[in-house]
Amino acid sequence: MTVTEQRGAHRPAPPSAWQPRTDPAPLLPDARPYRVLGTDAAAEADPALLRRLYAELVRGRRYNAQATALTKQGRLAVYPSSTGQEACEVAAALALAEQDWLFPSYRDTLAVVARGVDPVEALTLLRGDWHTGYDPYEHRVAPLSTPLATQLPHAVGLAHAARLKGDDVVALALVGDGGTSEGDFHEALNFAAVWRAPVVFLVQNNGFAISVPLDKQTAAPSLAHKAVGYGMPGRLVDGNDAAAVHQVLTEALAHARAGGGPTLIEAVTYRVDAHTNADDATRYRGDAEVEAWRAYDPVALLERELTARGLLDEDGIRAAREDAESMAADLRERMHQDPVLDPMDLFAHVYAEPTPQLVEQRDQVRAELAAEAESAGAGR
Amino acid sequence: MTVTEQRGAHRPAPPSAWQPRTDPAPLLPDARPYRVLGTDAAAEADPALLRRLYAELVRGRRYNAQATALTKQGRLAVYPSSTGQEACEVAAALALAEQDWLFPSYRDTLAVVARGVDPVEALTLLRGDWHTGYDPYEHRVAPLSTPLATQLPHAVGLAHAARLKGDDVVALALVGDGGTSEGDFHEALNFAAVWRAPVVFLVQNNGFAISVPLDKQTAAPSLAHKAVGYGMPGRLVDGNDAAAVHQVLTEALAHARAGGGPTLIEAVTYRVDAHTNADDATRYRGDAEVEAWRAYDPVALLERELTARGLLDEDGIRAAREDAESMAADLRERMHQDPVLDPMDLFAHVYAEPTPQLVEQRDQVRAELAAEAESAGAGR
Amino acid sequence: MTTVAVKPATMAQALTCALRDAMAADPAVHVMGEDVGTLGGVFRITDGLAEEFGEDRCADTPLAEAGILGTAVGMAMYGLRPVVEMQFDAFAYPAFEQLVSHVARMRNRTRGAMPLPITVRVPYGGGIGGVEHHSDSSEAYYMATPGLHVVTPATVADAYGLLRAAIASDDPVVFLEPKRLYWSKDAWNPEEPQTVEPIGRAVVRRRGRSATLITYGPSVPVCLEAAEAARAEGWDLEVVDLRSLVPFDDETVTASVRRTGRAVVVHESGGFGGPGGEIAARVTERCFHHLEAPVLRVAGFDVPYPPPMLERYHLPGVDRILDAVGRLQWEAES
Amino acid sequence: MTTVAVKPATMAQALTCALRDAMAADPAVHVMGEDVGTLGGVFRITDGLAEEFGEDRCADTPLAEAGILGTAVGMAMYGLRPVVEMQFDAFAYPAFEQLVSHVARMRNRTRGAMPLPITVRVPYGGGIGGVEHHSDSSEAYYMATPGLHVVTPATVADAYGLLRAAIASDDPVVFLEPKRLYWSKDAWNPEEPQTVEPIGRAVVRRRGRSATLITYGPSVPVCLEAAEAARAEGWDLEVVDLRSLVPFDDETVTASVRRTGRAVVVHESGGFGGPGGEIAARVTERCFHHLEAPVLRVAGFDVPYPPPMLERYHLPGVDRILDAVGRLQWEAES
Ligand SMILES: Cc1ncc(C[n+]2csc(CCOP(=O)(O)OP(=O)(O)O)c2C)c(N)n1
Ligand SMILES: Cc1ncc(C[n+]2csc(CCOP(=O)(O)OP(=O)(O)O)c2C)c(N)n1
Ligand SMILES: [Mg+2]
Ligand SMILES: [Mg+2]
Repeated sequence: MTVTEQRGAHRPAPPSAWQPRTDPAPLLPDARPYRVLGTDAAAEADPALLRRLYAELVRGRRYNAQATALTKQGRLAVYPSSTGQEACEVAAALALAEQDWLFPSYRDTLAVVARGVDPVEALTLLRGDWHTGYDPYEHRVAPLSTPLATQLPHAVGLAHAARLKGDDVVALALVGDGGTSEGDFHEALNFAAVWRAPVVFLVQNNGFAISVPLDKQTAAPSLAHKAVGYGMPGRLVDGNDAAAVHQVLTEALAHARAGGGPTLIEAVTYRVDAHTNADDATRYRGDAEVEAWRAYDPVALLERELTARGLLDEDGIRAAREDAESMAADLRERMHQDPVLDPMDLFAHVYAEPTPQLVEQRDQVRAELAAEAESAGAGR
Repeated sequence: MTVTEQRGAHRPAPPSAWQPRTDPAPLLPDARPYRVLGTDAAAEADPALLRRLYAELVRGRRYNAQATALTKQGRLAVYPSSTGQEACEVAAALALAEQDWLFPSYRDTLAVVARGVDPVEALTLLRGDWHTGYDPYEHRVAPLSTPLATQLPHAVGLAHAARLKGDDVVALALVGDGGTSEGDFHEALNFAAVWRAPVVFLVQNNGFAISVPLDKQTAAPSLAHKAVGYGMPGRLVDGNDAAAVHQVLTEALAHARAGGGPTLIEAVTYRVDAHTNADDATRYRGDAEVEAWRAYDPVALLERELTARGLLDEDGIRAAREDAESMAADLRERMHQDPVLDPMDLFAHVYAEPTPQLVEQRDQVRAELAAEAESAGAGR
Repeated sequence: MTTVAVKPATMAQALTCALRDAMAADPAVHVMGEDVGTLGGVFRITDGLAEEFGEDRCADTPLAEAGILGTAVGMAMYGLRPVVEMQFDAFAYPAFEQLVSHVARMRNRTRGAMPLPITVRVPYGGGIGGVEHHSDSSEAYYMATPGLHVVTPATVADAYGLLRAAIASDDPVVFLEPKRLYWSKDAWNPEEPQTVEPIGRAVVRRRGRSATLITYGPSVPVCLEAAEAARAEGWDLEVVDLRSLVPFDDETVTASVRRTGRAVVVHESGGFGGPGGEIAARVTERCFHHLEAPVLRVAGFDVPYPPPMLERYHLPGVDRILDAVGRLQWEAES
Repeated sequence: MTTVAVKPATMAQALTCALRDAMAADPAVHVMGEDVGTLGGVFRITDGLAEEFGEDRCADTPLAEAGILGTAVGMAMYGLRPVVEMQFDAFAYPAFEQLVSHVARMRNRTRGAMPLPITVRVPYGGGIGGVEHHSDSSEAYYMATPGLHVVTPATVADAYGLLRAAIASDDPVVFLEPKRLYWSKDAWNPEEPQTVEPIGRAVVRRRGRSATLITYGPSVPVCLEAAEAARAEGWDLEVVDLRSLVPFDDETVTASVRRTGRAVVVHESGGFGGPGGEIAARVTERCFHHLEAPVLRVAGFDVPYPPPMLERYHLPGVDRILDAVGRLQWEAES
């Protein structure tokens, strides 16, 4: 290996000979979020896809409502609802190919479910019987990530590894507007661009990080403008327009699949519910704003388009709702069953083999439980 | 405090009404590094300033050579030379107003010295008698920062605090091309832009992070393009052109001082010496490249300009060199004196008051030293 | 006999009160963090401060913990006294480098020229049914970092007093707030002039003769409960609340153990490499010939913090403490 | 009598050899970090690997430690076995969140479905005249993090064996390389088939009857030297090299201390909250009635690592170890 071979195309050269390393112009997002619904582009959208998106949106909306209800019933520790953001959640799951990977953030249970994970397993974390309730390899869905933005480098690494192995796999990583401020966001995007890793970053800009509005989060023209600083294309999309999100994601995934490298997509949307059931959103935002967004509802937007174009009628709407209801009924019923707990699980998965110290601790708990059971038996 | 007051100008609004929050166009850097020397702009440059810069460049070059020699003589643990980058170092120090702050990275001893810190005190860290050898408040120079990019948020916080107090203070933070990959770079720039803090970031892009060339560090069109993602202006400057660096810095500092917020400046330059005296640069770069940059030497560039314009003659050059020689002689002499060490310093500055535990430990060392001295005395 | 009229207050209220009083007393005190402004913090500890002192004094920051602590360093360099809130224990980890490499060392690096009077408030510990990464006990990391003070209150009054002391300290303090005690109440009157506890003093919460429970933060009430329960077994337990892990009050702890001759260290944090090892080791070094039995430890297990439904099996409770006390070789006695 | 011809090799060479052999044996092994490719690492541990296995297998990364470890997590998720190099101890801190919140927990978070076979190589410790942030001993942080193995060699042969074992482990291993032993030499033949040490076994480096020195990594040679010097004082010291801090080999350590009845723990890392507290506490728990004196500790002081010219006052050396041995209450004996 000679020294010359190791250097890339852009060898250091005096500033007098300096060239920009790539043309920034094509990396910059359009000034306005891309839209499909209600525009000419809608005519080109595949009706079957639109109907599929619609059905999933209706399910998603219902899922959020059901999960929120479950918190009130004490069946979930907490639920961060994505009501208002269903278009992003659903499109994220549906745009992926079978072999692709999804890296969700803590709010993205819906995307996880739309990807095929069992709706109850997807809630394990929030019910509290374990951390991750599903096998990540089954549907190629990484664990829901609580520490914000930390899952982004994972997505990059996985995509990079797949590419090194020659596999046709793209990773899609989800993050919130708040999460873009974390160092991990920066490092992930930079690694992705340098490695030309097949990964797509979807930022759901829902206006808030808990109570902190976007203005206190960034001064950028848009979050999509961050892309140029990494040398990847940035795209801005209407996050309440499921068809637009799906299209932009599909294009970015195809670009990555073809070896074009990563894309940063900002979907402009809104969190209509509070941050979680434990949050009081009236402390930091007014009703008028929420109402304006309710009027721009992703489900209604798509429903309007479909009905206007004769792709959906009353029956279709009813069918979608019934389907969602039965999903919700099933979820409710199964979530009302107490999960089976085994305290020995505390020690089972810390290492491949428990350390001698963990064996001691496991035996201690086992003995405690046995003693408890015995004294309970004796008491009877 | 009502909810409405708390929100900024850009209230969340449906994407249908979405506007870019700032115009990205003026934030983007020019396609080519800004130059002064050898261009029409040189005619407008203040001759006194150019001569001052020249004198400092010559001193700086000599300082680097002397410090490197001191490592060979075992007088310094290590020295990261900035030979080739003197224009950036010197301009960084000279563009600042008296009350401003400098936040240097580990390679920036030269900027620290040019700012007025005693040349010996500036080397304390690298000599190894203490960590920071100077009082940061005396010349408003933060400690040389070894962990890369970690000093950037400090600069932002200091600038922000000064602004909150109504003081006319700007902070200038230096970082390398490699350092831009760290999460702290991202977080610092974002905080600076959101807070509109009076801070200027100067990236010395010298082509390498130790052995890693820029191509493996970033895929961005330029490092200055990162600015747009934070909503601050990015500027690209010829880092070997002291007049250009000084001018761009002066403008950015004035912009910050006037309340315009932060600027990101990329200075394109080259590290002519190895990373440190301990590095073997032939492992990762060829001679031809180094020679090309030697031919574009910052000292020679300015000297040529000054002589061509009749602002400098043989006598002037000789005077500058003599001045540099006497600085070097003084440095050499003082660095050859062994520093006075006090092992009790180990415990003196950990807390305002040593904890009981540290008092015990200090007493232990004191007793050990006393016993040693006694047995040495007894041995005599 | 007169009793001073004190009304019950929660630890959360006392913390808010301490912040307000500190801000009122010193304009250099600035509160910053995620959601601390408009929302008043997810635990509402900073409630009302932005309204009272303005958003510059109680500032919502971008979502980036290293950035929060890193900018706080710069603010402290310029003479402010930042009080930083980390939203949950595990979300302090992104700021670890700033904490270890700068916050803890800046005074030392500069020969005392640049002290950093920063308070880092970290709600810590479990028992509140939090999902993963919301219930860590991270004190071992901070204890092992010279240059930091590490303080944690267990009572409402200490919450006030110690937080005032932390903010007043010219050195950085990691102020660990036991989140499951946020809503614990005590008779405490915010109208009364408050004593500001000096940092570094442990306190004997309960006098006893048989053995000493050495503990802090969320485990203090558990130990007091255990001490009550122990009476049925004929044990009269002393309970020492450390309050400050750094500096460590060897004097109080050693005096207690020398008197009782037996000790158990109790904390939620994992046992292996946790605070209990240090405490047991130093107690043994100082009290060896007074000890009837080895100093034992009752701690969280050496596992990642468990999910809500399993945390009761993990947390040190009364039974485990009594079991440990029972293993203190009482036979030798009789 | 035949002796196998072994030539002296440095620890650095053994580490390089281990990496090369691991990469040759398993194409899933990928080395990554700052300057590990073209340059071969600032300590030259990865020298030649990029040339031999290609830059994809031994990759220079952008300068961002959280990014390095975070992407390694993703690579491990996809079946690779990343070996990450952190350039110096203190530069691992930016990756702390990834390490604690993900690397250490992913197996547990996913009920074993997603193990992360990642090796994080961290050159650690002082004694090489490094400027600040280049000489930290950070093992206390890693020990207190369940889910990690923490391993550190003290000999050339162990450097090879333990690194192979770390890379072969299906769990994440923090592999601490004592940088001042990089150039230490031992008779060791890279041509010979190598025994791969199992992780978790301590070894008795020197047999003795008077007292046990419990130590690891850079302090092992110091303890052996102290043991030699102790002979002059009439002490016959046993030296236990832990090799693995997690899991901890209670068996070997306990057996030794039960035999000798006295112990001193020696390490460079700061004493307060450092590994020694845990070790002393657990030895005492297990050997209380065999102990003639409390287990003592000789450690670095509780200060930020000092500048090069002062480090000799900080590092535990032979004299301090002998002083501690001298305080093991020998009078009681006679
Ligand atoms: C590293 C980290 N810091 C803080 C938190 C606490 N926290 C949970 S959600 C949240 C706000 C997230 O905002 P955003 O990224 O916009 O996502 P959204 O909630 O809007 O979906 C915060 C601060 C966290 N989970 N992780
Ligand atoms: C956080 C951190 N990681 C790694 C290092 C080790 N290190 C010292 S200098 C250097 C390269 C820095 O490159 P760059 O930022 O371009 O600055 P330059 O050396 O070119 O001035 C590295 C990796 C460090 N000092 N800090
Ligand atoms: Mg958001
Ligand atoms: Mg560089």
